[in-house]
Amino acid sequence: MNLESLYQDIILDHYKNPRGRALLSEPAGESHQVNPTCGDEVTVQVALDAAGNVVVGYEGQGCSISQASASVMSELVAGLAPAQGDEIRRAFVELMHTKGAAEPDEDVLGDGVAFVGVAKYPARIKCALLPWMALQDAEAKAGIGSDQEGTSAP
Amino acid sequence: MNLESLYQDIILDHYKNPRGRALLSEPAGESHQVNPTCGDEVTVQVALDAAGNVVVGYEGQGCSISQASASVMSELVAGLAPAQGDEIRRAFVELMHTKGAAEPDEDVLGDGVAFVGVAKYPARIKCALLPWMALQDAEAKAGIGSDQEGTSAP
Amino acid sequence: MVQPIDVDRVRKDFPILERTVRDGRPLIYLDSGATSQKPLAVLDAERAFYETSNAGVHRGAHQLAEEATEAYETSRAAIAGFVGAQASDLVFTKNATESLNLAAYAFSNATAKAAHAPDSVDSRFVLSAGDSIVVTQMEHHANLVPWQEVCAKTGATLRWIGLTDDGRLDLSEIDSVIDETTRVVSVVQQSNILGTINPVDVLMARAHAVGALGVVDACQSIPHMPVDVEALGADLVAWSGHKMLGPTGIGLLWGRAEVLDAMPPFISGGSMIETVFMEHSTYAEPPKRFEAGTPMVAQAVGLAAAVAYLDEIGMDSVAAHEDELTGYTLERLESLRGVRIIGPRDNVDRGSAVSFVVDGLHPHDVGQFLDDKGVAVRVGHHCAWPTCRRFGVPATTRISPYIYNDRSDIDIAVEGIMAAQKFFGV
Amino acid sequence: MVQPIDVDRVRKDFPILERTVRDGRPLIYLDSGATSQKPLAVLDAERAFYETSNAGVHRGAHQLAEEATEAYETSRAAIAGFVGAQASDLVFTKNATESLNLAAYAFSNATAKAAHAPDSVDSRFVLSAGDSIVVTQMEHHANLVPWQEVCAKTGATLRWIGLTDDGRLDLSEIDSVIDETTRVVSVVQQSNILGTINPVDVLMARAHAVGALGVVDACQSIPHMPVDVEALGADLVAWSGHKMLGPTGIGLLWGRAEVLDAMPPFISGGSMIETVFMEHSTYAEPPKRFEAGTPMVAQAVGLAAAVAYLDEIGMDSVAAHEDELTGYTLERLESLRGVRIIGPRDNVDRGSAVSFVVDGLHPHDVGQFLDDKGVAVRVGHHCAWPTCRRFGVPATTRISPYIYNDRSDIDIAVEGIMAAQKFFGV
Ligand SMILES: Cc1ncc(COP(=O)(O)O)c(C=O)c1O
Ligand SMILES: Cc1ncc(COP(=O)(O)O)c(C=O)c1O
Repeated sequence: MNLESLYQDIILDHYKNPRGRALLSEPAGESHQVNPTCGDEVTVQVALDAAGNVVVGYEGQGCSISQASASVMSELVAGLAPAQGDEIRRAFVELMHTKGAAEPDEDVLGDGVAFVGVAKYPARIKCALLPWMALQDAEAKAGIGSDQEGTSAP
Repeated sequence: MNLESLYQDIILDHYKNPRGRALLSEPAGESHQVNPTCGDEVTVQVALDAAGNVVVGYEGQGCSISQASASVMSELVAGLAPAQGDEIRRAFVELMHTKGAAEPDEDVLGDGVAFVGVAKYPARIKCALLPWMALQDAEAKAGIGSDQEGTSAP
Repeated sequence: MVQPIDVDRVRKDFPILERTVRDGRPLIYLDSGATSQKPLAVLDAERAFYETSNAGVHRGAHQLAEEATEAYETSRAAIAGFVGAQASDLVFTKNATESLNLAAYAFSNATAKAAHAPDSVDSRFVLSAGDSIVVTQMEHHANLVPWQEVCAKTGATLRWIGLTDDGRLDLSEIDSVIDETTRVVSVVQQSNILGTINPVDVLMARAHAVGALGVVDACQSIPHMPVDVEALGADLVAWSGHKMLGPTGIGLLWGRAEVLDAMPPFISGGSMIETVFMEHSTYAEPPKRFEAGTPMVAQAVGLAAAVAYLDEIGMDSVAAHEDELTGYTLERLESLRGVRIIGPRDNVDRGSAVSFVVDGLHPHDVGQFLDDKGVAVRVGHHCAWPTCRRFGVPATTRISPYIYNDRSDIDIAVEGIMAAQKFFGV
Repeated sequence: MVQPIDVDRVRKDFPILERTVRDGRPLIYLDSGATSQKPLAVLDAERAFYETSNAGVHRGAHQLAEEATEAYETSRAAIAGFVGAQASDLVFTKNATESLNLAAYAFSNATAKAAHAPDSVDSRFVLSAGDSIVVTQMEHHANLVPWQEVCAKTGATLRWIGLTDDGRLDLSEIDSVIDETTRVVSVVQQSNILGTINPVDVLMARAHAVGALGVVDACQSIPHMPVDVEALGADLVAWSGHKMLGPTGIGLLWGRAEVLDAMPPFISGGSMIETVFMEHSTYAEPPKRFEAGTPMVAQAVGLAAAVAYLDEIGMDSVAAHEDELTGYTLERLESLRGVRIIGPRDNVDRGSAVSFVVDGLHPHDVGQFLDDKGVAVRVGHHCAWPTCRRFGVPATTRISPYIYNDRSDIDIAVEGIMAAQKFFGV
């Protein structure tokens, strides 16, 4: 059944046991994103640590895909230099536009590879992207990262 | 050819030689009607003479059908009691809704019978009715006639 | 005795219902609250219009233009007749949302014009600070946001009637919420999210008692039960064609003649005018005043075919069929562990849209499992976000059947819910 | 070298052109300026959508909803591509009239909101007494009346650029009419009554030079010649689908991203929101912000098929074909005694719509004789009443051909004119 490619165990695990789910005490930038279609919400906060690496906090409510995606995102980018995080974000966004046909690179995307099946369900792509859009927006607001292309989510 | 049933000689004659085409010096009621589709215009004025009969004046610009209809109208109702004029007006309106299948009563409609063919052309019915609507409206404004059903043209 | 609907026969008229989705599952369409499917008769009518009589309406003097005008106006008369109305009181729009905006803009436009020329508008539509507009807490965004916008433009205040826990209007609030300051009361007849059927007669009577105008959103009622718009007691009634077997791109606004007549134009341009000068224009009588530009002619023709189709079945039969199905749906859902119905649980004064949440599962995930079984339902806030908040849920899953659904469709939906519960271990 | 159009082949794609009118006369459709006919490809695309993928868009999580959303957005991209635009800058409306109203309401809505909350809107759209709005004397009512309405609501003044006797804009007036008080300049690219093609680049440049926004009515240009909306120099461009082989009930508004983004909503309700509370709402980004309610999905799909059809022919070929036909039409009409062309008589910067009057004959009567020969033309003021007044005529007869017409159609129209002259003895 198709659904197993959508709801991979990694996703269910992140959904049930979200990693690093908490807000920051002193965020440098914050973004609240909603999926107006279904009401899914996520707030992502960012700051830089002393070494110039990204610190991420988040909170949200929504479906398994959006919440697992937030958990995976925080795990992937926290502690990396902004440029490295950007690269992962781009790889994830790209993955979502492959219609499920891609073979994602686990070295880059880690648990994010589990979302490959989501790309087959256009209505769920937005769910998976929501936290990543919030990340991008929060970083832009904080003036973090080389990548300023979008200050508002699509 | 169909057009001969539309443009009967009587109509062409009234178009080329309009009867009683002039405005009144002291109208008791006046109505300016336009066909917003094509811009045809007609102004009809009414008053009562000493005997309580209708005096009609008119002016207009537009197609052969609307202008001939105004001429026929003025000829038919001028000098009649308002109630008689109403009756003719109703007969004319009815004729226009017969889709061209009626055998109009010449005793009532006089030259108006020539418009029977117009009823086959929905876009021209409005042209033929324009002066009659103006008459009805002008009479309503002047408080003439038993018939108050419509103060504005359809 | 109303005639029962022969669902198998009806389904044959809807080609889309023969298709499969996902891995070859037969399609079970339970999302008619969003939009209905279209019978062949509607598709054929639209196509026949394009293939034989397509032309500009109310404008040409050639035969095609005559035929197109006739088709358009005959359709108007048929649709008006379907809801017990006069053709001259029925305005075509693109959807119910435009219809409700047309109503709302009467107020903001009159208010703006009055500031420059007080005598140019009917004072019933002129608002100011201190005036109130009343809606309910179960409105579709289409009957909420336009009124928020009117308030933002005029300084009037938006008020609303709250809901009871079982998804009914809290009628005890009516007299306090609708008061002497109220200028318009706009309410939904049947909620698209809760399924509740509201006592619009009571609300309209109260509106009129305080001198307010009354508007009814009949989007979810007219497709599903016999409605006589003149009998609702409202001044304006809005609904859509696409939810009642008609094409996309056509909506309706019925208005009491006197009220329509008093309303300023909304969208302006060609066909809604009487005379036009560079400096100023005068406007046509309703309904033309509100139909600027080239209208949705083919869509009107298609919708006329849709109402003929519904008439053939009989709206009594439609209502009875859905009522029976609603009872069954409620019963089956209530028998499921961990499923909570959002909206009335008793099958009284309620329509066939049934919303629910499943403990531990987000509606998106429930919907995905139904989809996997071929069942199309809607998940989300159903454009009634404040209603979701009222019930403390981010979203719901909604089953909304129509004339082409039967009990077996509900059974498969229920299987899908159970499959989701099992998969997620809740 | 542009490919000539094979009119006989094209005609086969339009079933309506096979019919006869009146007493068995083959239909000669020369009223495409009002609305064009639709090729089978368009009818088939709409029907296929209804029969396979019809569902609410942007709302459901089921397969049908995904397919419908994909169909709708793919259509948007195709139509945007046809005019050299980004899909995200293209708004679907019901017709060009709504598109132009959307532009106009940005001003009246922003002005009304600013009175209550100045910071809630972009000041470029806030008008007051002393501000001016500029149009031309050859506007269709759709690009005139909405601006009159904006003036009535805001106190701004309407100004216009006059016309020369040969139906061109009097460009000598541009700098005086468009001045520092001007906040918006809205002009037609190709007049539907005169056929004139205006130098919109010059007008838009002048608008921007004084800090005004620029709007172009491209209703009669986009169907007939290659247009790159981004190259027009405008901020907003409006047109209709039904004049370019598409279904009724769909229009377009293209906007520069930055301008669309600054515009307040027009029609509000579902699908155009970001979040909704009872008290207030926030709005989605364009184009969604301007597409409240269930959209014209099937019509978008049909219009995408129409632009594919036009692309297949090639817009260069369309323009060349019409240019040739225009030259012929002008020549034939000018050779007739008592016929006066209203609009440019030289075939330079002019489209294929040719208006004329016949001495001693009212256009309605001329049209009737053409109709009797099977020729469909439009008679009247063509929703450009002030333009008629400018030329001292109550109405005109207009021949407006398209890809399915050729010289023989013009010949028969000319015969009809002569028959009318003979019959009325003029
Ligand atoms: C130049 C022009 N502008 C605007 C319009 C209005 O378009 P629509 O009727 O499709 O809204 C038309 C066509 O009627 C037109 O020719
Ligand atoms: C109750 C209700 N009101 C208004 C609307 C808006 O209708 P439309 O989207 O056709 O404009 C809907 C449907 O979406 C509805 O269910």
